Amino acid sequence: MTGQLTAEAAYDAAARVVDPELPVLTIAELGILRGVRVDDSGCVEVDLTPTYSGCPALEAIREDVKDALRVVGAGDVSIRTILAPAWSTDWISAVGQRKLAEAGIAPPHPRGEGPVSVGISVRCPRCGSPDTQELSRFGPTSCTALRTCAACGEPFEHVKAL
Amino acid sequence: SDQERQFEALLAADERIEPRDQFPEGYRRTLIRQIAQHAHSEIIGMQPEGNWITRAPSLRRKAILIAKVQDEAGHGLYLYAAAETLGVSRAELLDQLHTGAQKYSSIFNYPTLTWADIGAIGWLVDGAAITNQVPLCRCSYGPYARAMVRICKEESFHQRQGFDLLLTLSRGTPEQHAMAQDAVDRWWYPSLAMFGPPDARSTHGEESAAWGIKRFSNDELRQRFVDMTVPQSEVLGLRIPDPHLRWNPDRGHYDFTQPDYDELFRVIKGDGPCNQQRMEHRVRAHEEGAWVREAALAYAAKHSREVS
Amino acid sequence: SDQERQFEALLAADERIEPRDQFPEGYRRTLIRQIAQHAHSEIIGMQPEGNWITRAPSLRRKAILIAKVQDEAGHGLYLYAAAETLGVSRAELLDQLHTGAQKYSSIFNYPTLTWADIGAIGWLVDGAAITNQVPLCRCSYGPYARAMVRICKEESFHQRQGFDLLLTLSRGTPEQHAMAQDAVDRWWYPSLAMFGPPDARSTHGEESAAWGIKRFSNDELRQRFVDMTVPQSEVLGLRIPDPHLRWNPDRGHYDFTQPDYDELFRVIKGDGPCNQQRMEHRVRAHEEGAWVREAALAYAAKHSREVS
Amino acid sequence: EPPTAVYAVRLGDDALILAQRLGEWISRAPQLEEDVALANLALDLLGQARMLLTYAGELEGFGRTEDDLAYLRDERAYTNVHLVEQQNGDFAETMARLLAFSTYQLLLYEGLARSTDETLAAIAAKAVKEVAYHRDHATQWVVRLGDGTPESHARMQAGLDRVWPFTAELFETDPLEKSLTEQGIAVDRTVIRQAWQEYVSGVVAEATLDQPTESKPTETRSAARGGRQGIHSEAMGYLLAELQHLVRSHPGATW
Amino acid sequence: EPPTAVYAVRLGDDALILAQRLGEWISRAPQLEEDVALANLALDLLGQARMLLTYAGELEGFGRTEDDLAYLRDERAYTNVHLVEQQNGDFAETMARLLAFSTYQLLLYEGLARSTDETLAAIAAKAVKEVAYHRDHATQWVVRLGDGTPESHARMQAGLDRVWPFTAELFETDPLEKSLTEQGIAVDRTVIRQAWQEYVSGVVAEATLDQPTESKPTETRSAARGGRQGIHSEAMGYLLAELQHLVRSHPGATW
Repeated sequence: MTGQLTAEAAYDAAARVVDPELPVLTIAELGILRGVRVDDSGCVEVDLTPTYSGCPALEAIREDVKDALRVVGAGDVSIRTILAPAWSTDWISAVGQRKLAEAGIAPPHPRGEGPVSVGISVRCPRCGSPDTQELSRFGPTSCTALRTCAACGEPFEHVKAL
Repeated sequence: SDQERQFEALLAADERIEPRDQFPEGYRRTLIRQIAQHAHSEIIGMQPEGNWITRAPSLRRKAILIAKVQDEAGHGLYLYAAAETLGVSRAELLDQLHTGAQKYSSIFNYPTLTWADIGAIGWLVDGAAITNQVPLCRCSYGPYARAMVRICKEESFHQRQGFDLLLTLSRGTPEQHAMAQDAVDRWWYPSLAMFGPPDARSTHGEESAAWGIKRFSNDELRQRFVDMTVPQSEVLGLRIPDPHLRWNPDRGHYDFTQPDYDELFRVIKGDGPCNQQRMEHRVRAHEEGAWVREAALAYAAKHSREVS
Repeated sequence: SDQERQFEALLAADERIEPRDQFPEGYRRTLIRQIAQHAHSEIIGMQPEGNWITRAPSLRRKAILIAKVQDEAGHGLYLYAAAETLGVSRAELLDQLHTGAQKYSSIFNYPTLTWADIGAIGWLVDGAAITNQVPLCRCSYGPYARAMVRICKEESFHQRQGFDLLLTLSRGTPEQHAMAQDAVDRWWYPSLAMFGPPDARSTHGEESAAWGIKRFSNDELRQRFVDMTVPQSEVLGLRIPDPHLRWNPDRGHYDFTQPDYDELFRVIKGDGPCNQQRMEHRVRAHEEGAWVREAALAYAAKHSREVS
Repeated sequence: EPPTAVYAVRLGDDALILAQRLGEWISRAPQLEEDVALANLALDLLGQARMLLTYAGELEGFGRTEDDLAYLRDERAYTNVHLVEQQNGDFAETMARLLAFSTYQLLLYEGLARSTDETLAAIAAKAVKEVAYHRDHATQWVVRLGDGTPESHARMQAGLDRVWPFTAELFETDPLEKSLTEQGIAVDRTVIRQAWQEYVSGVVAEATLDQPTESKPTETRSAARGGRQGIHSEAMGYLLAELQHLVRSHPGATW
Repeated sequence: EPPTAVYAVRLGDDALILAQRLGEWISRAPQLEEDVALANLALDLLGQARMLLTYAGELEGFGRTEDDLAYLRDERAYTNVHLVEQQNGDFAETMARLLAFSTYQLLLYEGLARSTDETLAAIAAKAVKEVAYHRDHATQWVVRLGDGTPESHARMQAGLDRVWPFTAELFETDPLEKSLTEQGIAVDRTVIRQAWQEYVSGVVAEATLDQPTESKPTETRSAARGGRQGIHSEAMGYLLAELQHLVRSHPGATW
């Protein structure tokens, strides 16, 4: 082992893990990586929070985080699942928002009251037109809705404000 | 004509064709057929996997399976929307599916007999699908290419989960290991057949290649799949049911036994184990849902009048 | 009148009234009501027990259960035929059942939640039924009395099988024993309620007694059932869920807690756990079978014409 | 495993699974007489299954009882044909299946009653009389429904059409059965097909129905292939879940 | 058992069993969007069930996992309400149930998010947002179907009428929950009934439907009584057979 693993290095390694359901984002950009601690013996403890209660990707993420940390020299890695404060789309970082748009996925609006953000148009991530309509309020993954653009015809996903 | 030259120029430059561009009718028809078949495969594919949702043996696996089937429905929606950019409605495409005029992937005409089949589908069927689809991410038609980018990423996750399911079984009790091996035994050749008939017997190939829709031949993709899958089977500790499978250092590829293409053609023509069941299930869901769709339209019509 | 005197004389001599005898309209109505209710109870009673046919835990028990439910259908047939000797058709009686105008035994409005319930029904419910029915073997109406002789013999066999089922559970694993005890806990009071309201609150009693249809009061029969059942529970090793149950040497009977008659009346009025389910099940079977019965009639009509 | 045990399990599984399906009908029949009749049929088949599975267990010599075989095998170890595991459908479909199966079973048992295996011969001889009633019952209903009302005619035809593709599997043989046949133990399935076809065709004609054109004698539809090797349709798993759940929930218990 | 564990199992069982029922819909929905939506609902409920059952297992201290609780209890140990175990019926009935249940669950979780039990509070806070979507989805469909075509109106009314008698059980409490409520751990079910009634009545009115007259606040129909004590309807056993069969067939295996 080459020297002691620092908390920064451990965080950076964990932060690079991507979300398997929205693979354009890392778990740090998605806002579900809540903390990384390293003790004197090189054991790492990581706090993760699920995006939604039934998120079946969390187990895969846990495995990936463990692998990523072992690669950088961590000893035992333990992952804690933190429920509070609950994740919301507000936790997606500015970089994350930009990467979503670049990947053709409309980022979420800031979260308002109630489950449905009324009145704010969702812009087409491809042509920028605000003339888009909801095709399905539930998308392939639980945090997205499916929309189409009336201007360019593009179907696209929109991360719902949660 | 100018339009044709422009189209050819875009293709030659490896640029994307977009919905508002001009393109030949044959290109449009070929794309519609391919995207529709892909969309149909996603929604019919929900059935064999949905068959195990209520019976999944852990809550985690149940959640993974539901999420996967949800993805498939979502992919179906996404792909029908991509097809709609070519001027054909989802309702029309569903009609074509229900009357048998358009096909879906024959692989879904095999039954899921045990829980291990869910793993085998993830590992082998999704693996084959990805091998087929990755080149499509560079397909000449923009909306389809972009849809494939999203879909391939999710399929990779599914494949990984299928692999993980099988690995757990393979390393589990002797009964579980046997269950996993049995599933691989049954799904291996149908998965190889997913790449279509051998190039010598294939139709559609040349046009699709010229139009930048299909970039590799069936046999090339099949070989790529075998080369990728065999090492994974060793990690899994499961045997590929092919006595002639072996590494050929001269070719730099695995030699393998071809699937039974007569069986493939039989299944395509309708005589697979589940063809009738899958279509009946699909048509029943559609027909039993008719009153719901009508009600939604009636409600929308009423209330759009109120607003206007 | 002469007819009335003749009828009274037959009753007084404890002789059987036969279909071709003359008898008062009230006698006829009372008998129809009682036989119909009995017949309806047999066929509704098929449901809670039928609920476990596909899930019976050994092939022997499955066969016993199927045979028992078959007996019940057979008893139903037998009893409807007895009622028909009073000038009312089975179709009319079924209509009365389906519209709720005639009742069936309230006991069948409780669900069979576990396999042990099949045993409890055999032991307690059939036991109570036999206690009720044995005196009816001497009932004044000949066809009914003869039907009861046959039915009581088969019911005794069912009771013995129920007892045997419970005994096996009681002596089985701790989980099985608990399952048996739980079933007895749930079926004990509803079984006591099968004898109807206490004499003080009972209607119909006096007329039926005078006509030689009913020979013992509800409370007498209930006591007889308790006295018979308590020693059996000791053999079974199962506890009767009544803290006040004990032998009263002065009375020569067991003292026991009365069932909740308010609950009984609620269930009779329709608010039992399964009232709605039982009726829906029954009516659905009848309606879904309508085309079959019509076809049988149409065929018979066609071919009787051919013959004549 | 001894071939005769494998053979007995095949016959036993056919009877067991059809008994299970018929049992689902009870309290749901079109008329009370039919509740009695369907229960009777289920009971006969269950009785045959018990004798056959018990005998198979004895031949195996591993001490497996009829219940071990019925409740503690996984789906891939059941060797019944697809015909018997299909969902009941409506009454017409149930009767179409019963006609097909009981006609087959009667011919099979008639042959098996002359088996050199005395136990199989005795079981078959006893069952012949029961199954003759089954065939008679199915025949009457198929004729009545086919030649009844327009609705019943249409339903009967539809039921027959649905059931038909699953009948060819009844007559498929394999090396194991061929060898048993040569020893005089088993019945040659391919031989009884002719008599089956004649009887069923006669009933179909009397019922004013059309003979389904599908499925030549030599060709089994893929949808109904592999039952003897434990390849079943997706309906089978749900049937087994119901059948086995209680026993599986209490390992080692006796009932 | 610790009362909080009992309470968590009740909430977890409700979510688990409804997730199971919703899972049956997948690939059978009236349109593709709805397949996605129903899967999403099932997934959310399943996620809640997993967290609640895991927590209950921890509180018990016998080392039972979420899967031990979900797969290895007998029917009498499940404490869900009758509402969630009923068969799906048609799409209208499924939406009527979802409206009733999600409206209840939203109020419950909103209250529970302020629980003095931090884990329950965190689980609830997370679930509130999901369930708000469920209620919204159900509301939209009930209104659309109620105010759609004559057929959809009739079906929606029938669905509502069928579901209604099962709703009162949602608001039944008992000494265990009363005590937990006093400690600030549980939510007083009797209190949220008023808000539930108001919301549901509003939706029913907007959907041009009649409010079912049955079931006064103080009275639960016998058909829907006892779920918390493990008394279920006959539909429950079949649901559990399907849910558990595979796990029960392989004792001790991990999946």
